[in-house]
Amino acid sequence: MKKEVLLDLYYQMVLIRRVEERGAELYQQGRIGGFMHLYIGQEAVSTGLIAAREPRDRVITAYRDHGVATNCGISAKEVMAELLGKVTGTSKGKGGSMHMADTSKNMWGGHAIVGGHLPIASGFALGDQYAGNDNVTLCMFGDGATNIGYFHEALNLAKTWNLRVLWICENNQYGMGTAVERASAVTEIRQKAEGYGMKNGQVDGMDVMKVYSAAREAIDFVRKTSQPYLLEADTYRFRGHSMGDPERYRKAEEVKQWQENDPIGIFNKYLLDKKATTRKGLDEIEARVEIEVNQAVEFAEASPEPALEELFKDIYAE
Amino acid sequence: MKKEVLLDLYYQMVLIRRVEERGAELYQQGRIGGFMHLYIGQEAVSTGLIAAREPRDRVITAYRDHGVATNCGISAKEVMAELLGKVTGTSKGKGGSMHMADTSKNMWGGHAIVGGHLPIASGFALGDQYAGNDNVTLCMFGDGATNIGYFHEALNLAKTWNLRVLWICENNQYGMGTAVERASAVTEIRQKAEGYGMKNGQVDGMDVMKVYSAAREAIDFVRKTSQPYLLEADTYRFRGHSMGDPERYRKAEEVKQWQENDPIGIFNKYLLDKKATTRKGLDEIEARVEIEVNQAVEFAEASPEPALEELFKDIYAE
Amino acid sequence: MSKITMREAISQALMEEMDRDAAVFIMGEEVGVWGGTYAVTKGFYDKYGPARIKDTPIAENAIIGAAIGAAMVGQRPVAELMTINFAFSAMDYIVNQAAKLRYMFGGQFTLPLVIRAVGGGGRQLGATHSQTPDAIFAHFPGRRVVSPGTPEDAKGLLKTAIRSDDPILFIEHATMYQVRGEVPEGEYVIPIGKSKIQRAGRDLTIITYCKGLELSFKAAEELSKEGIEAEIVDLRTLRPLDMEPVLSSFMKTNRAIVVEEGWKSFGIGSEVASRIYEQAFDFVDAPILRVAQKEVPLPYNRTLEQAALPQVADITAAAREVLK
Amino acid sequence: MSKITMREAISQALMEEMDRDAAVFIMGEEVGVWGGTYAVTKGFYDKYGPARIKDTPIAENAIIGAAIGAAMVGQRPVAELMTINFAFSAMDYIVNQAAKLRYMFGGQFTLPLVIRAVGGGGRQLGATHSQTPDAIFAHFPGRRVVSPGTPEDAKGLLKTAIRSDDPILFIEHATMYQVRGEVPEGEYVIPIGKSKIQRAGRDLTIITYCKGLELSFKAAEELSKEGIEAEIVDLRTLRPLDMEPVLSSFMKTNRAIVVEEGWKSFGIGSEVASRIYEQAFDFVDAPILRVAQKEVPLPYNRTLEQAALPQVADITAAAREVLK
Ligand SMILES: Cc1ncc(C[n+]2csc(CCOP(=O)(O)OP(=O)(O)O)c2C)c(N)n1
Ligand SMILES: Cc1ncc(C[n+]2csc(CCOP(=O)(O)OP(=O)(O)O)c2C)c(N)n1
Ligand SMILES: [Mg+2]
Ligand SMILES: [Mg+2]
Repeated sequence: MKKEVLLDLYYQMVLIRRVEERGAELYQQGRIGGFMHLYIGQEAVSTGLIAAREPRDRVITAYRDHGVATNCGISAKEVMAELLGKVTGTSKGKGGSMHMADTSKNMWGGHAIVGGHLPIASGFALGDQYAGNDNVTLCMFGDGATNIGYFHEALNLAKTWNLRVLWICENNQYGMGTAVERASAVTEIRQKAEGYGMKNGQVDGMDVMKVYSAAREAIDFVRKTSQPYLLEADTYRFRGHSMGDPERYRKAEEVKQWQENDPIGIFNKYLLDKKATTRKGLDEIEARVEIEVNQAVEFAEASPEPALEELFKDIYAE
Repeated sequence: MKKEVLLDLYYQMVLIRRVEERGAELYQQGRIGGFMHLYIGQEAVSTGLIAAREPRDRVITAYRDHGVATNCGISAKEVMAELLGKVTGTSKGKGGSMHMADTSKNMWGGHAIVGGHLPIASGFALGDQYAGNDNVTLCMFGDGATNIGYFHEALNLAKTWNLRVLWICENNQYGMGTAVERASAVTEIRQKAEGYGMKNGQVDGMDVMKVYSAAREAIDFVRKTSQPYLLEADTYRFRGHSMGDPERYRKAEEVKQWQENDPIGIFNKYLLDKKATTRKGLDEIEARVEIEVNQAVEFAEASPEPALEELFKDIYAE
Repeated sequence: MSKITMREAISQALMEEMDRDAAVFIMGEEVGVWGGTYAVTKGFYDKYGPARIKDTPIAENAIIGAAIGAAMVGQRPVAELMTINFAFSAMDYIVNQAAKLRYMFGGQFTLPLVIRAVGGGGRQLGATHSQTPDAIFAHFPGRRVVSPGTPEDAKGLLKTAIRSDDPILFIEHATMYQVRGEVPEGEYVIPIGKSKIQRAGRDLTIITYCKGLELSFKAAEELSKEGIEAEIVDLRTLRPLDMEPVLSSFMKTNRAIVVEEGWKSFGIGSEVASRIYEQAFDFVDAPILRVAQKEVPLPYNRTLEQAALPQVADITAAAREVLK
Repeated sequence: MSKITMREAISQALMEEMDRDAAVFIMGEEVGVWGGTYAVTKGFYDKYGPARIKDTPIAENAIIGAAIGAAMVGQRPVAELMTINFAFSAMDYIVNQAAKLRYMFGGQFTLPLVIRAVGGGGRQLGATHSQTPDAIFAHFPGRRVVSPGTPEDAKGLLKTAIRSDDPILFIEHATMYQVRGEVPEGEYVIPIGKSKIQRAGRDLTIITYCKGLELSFKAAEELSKEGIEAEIVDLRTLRPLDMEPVLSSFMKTNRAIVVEEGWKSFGIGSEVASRIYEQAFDFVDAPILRVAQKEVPLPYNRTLEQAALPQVADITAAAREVLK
């Protein structure tokens, strides 16, 4: 991988982190409403994954979607504006934190019904198959989402109909407060693919380079064979499930241990070890991100609220 | 197995066949309404399975339920009366062909929403676990039913919570007109259990003795380990999916081939080979069944229709 | 005009639109090899092949969910629910995903999806398989609900639905596929969201749709023998409700009954009646009556089932009552 | 009497019934270790342990389906849907299985099941997570629907629901857990299926329930300043609807508005209004008005969301209108 590409990955991961840290502050100040789920700790998954796609490949994910949005090329400005409910946001302020999309960038949204977007992902691939192209749909979801029927129906359809979907399970060890083994018959989520005779793999979700390679391979497989693939990325969220999680379900120690595995830290070390850049180079990225985030907040704050007529718009196309 | 027991199994299988043949006639005459799904061809599955249960073990199945009903000890009279919509029927004439139950015999009904009864079966086992007993729930369903989300949620719950359910998939090769491989990612249904780390097995569903042994073993396993088990029984329905199936989806030849494997014929031969009885002994059983079926029809015909007030009864207990 | 059955009308609409637009395809349980459980798509599999006539697994969420996805990326799926009772097994897709996705993302894409579903009681299928729950789908904004009562309307409305860029639930009735009616020769479409006066009258207004129309026609004939001329307004679309023909008829007759097959409480009749009172209060000469299903799960037994379903005699009785 | 919050009232009801009857247990997402997403079952896991407080997978069909099964074989589960929006992911269990199984099998067993679900908008959760779709559940016979508006009613009705041998959907409101109200000391229960006059008045009748009650109280206070005294009838149960207090109030005031948080079309107001017209036609002095949610999916933006939700000002305006 070229240096610039590596540094861009780093930049993307730092951007996610800082956008969300600022988002958390604004939330605490009551300036963001609804539910907000931070991606902090999981940045390597989406960053590595989306770097491996072609622009024509579609991405769809759950409500933990800010990082996915910026990875797909949505600006921090638009993300921040959506968080503040402004008309300049990704979804005109109608979607909020959980519903960011820009279909022109093939980011087909965050989705808040757990597992609900999986059949829709099969549908994207069905649409592409019908159109006769070989686009791949990248569908991301949590470990908890693999217990709902939607998962089953979507995977079965994809395998039976040879749909080009890469299923990416972000196993962050918990669905809200429920540890994987308390909710799922198998703790290695990839094993669920066996029930569909579906090819599958597992990857360290804290290491962006590993995610990138695994995703690259998986996407190639899907595109070439026209078969779905289930990739499990082991990861961890450093923050609560959403803002205001009492976090009674896990020990501070466990969190600390994972935090020592910070995906940004790991990649930072990798870049320095590989001499892809210097500490100064990384600091510059940090500084660039800080400016970008500040500008995003300014932009969002300066943006207008949607007009009242917007309430009745976008329900129907006709 | 004792001779009487063997002959009773034979009697049960013949009873199913003749009750349904008569039912089919009555249906053709317009005296039975609604949907009616015949079990003809699959008699060995339910007969062998239910013979292997203890009376305290609960049974629940789909709409193809006449045989399951009589195997559980519901009389042909009550089955016939239900088919004719009479108040003396299993369900007071309110359920019809698809909804026969007698909870006093631990037959918890035929159920017509495909896969819908699977989570309910997990619930029976949950109730038993909560009560502290080791009853096993026997839950029967078709191959087609394994593609719906209900299947997934029910199996995952059963495995995660250590519920005593024996899942029996009657793989009769088709869900209505759709061959297994056209609807399911895997054609061996038992493989789906792997996705739940669930013990599983497969059995020739045309051979009642094999079904009996496999079921016996599986029930023991479930009772002792408090773990669910998925048993796949390969079988075939000799008739259409329900009355009035155009049967465009399978070749007459295929049907003929399976019919040569008639479970009653196989067992007939087995009994003679083993000298468990004579041809005359078998004929006597046929004769006994004929009388029973005649009496059942007479009973059903002579029974009254439910009174009009019944329309408003049984909705609530209070 | 030629006289065809409801089945033929729907079948023709599907075929004409498939021929017109390559983006249209059909998916659902038994739509292909079997030929459709109600034989509506008989012959389609041979004509269009498996790519355009897709037999699905029994997985209602996958059927509607995947159809939504395909629609979002530019195709025009017609997804079939074998019966509307199985809509409950895909409810989130019908009331959340199909109805809200476009709005939630600020209108970034269209969602040209038709969900066909057949409902209705009267065939002794038991409580879970005999429902007419149309009202609950009409409750949710974001997805239109159409339910025709004649072959002409079925064909014209379904064609419009398939051409629409928005999600539409299209509800048919299991006992009406053999109903015959005149259909215009050649291409035609009928706008969605327009009620229609199907029978002119002067004494009272019967507001109804789908199966209720068939019953109401019969009731009107009987009433006519008594010198009572009922005007019948067919809603045709349940969301959005077009009250204009209802109100103009009512302002003339001043008396109305609403006829529907589903349960009365929180049904179609309550909404229509409430709107008439709100919008034509000064014209109301008698309470508006609702003829609907008794509030019980439908039983298998034929006599009981028929006792629960609205009958022609219930309509004529209600008509006489409002005219008292 | 002591003053407690809605959260405490519901929590107390659950605890008292769990203590009273060993057959009662709770299952749902995050009811245990987390302590309930709305902290209603906080402390329960420590007190009762995992056998009686069951954290479930995210699998709404399994949650309600398994609870139905456990109820059929003699237990008394209280199954929690994290929010009522996820009821659509378990719809068949709510409208078919729970509501019809007993009937379909001729009354062979009871089905003592309580499904608790929290609904309501106003917290910027977006279109799929903010719904008040109560009317659609009330449409189906076979399962009662209860939705209290005060801590006293919540506690008394929930206790009755848990003791009932029939399935009951118990709907709470996400923004009302902090609402405080007087609750009787000691054991008490409140019958299901009884509406209640929560405020006496003479000029008009406001019929409402749940969140609508809170809004209506505020509206009534404002109206009182203008000399208008509204009588407030709280439905409390949506199926079956108890019209008696509604009608007796209406026969006194002759004017009514119905207030609900859900969408207007095919909602609670249409049913209540239709019944008033049917049953008290001669007492109607003005069209009955419905105050409800605008017919849009709820947006995230706070200003827009509030514009879509019914407000106190909408109620006072409607009240003045019916009194014109
Ligand atoms: C159908 C449905 N049920 C429940 C919820 C509530 N809920 C939101 S997120 C969540 C946990 C999901 O866990 P997981 O899939 O592991 O994703 P993570 O939050 O860990 O990224 C739950 C239960 C929901 N949104 N949708
Ligand atoms: C949820 C749902 N979807 C569709 C149907 C219609 N349907 C009834 S039986 C059936 C086929 C089921 O096949 P399988 O499970 O293999 O059982 P079999 O009939 O072969 O015994 C279908 C699609 C239904 N009853 N419920
Ligand atoms: Mg997780
Ligand atoms: Mg089958």
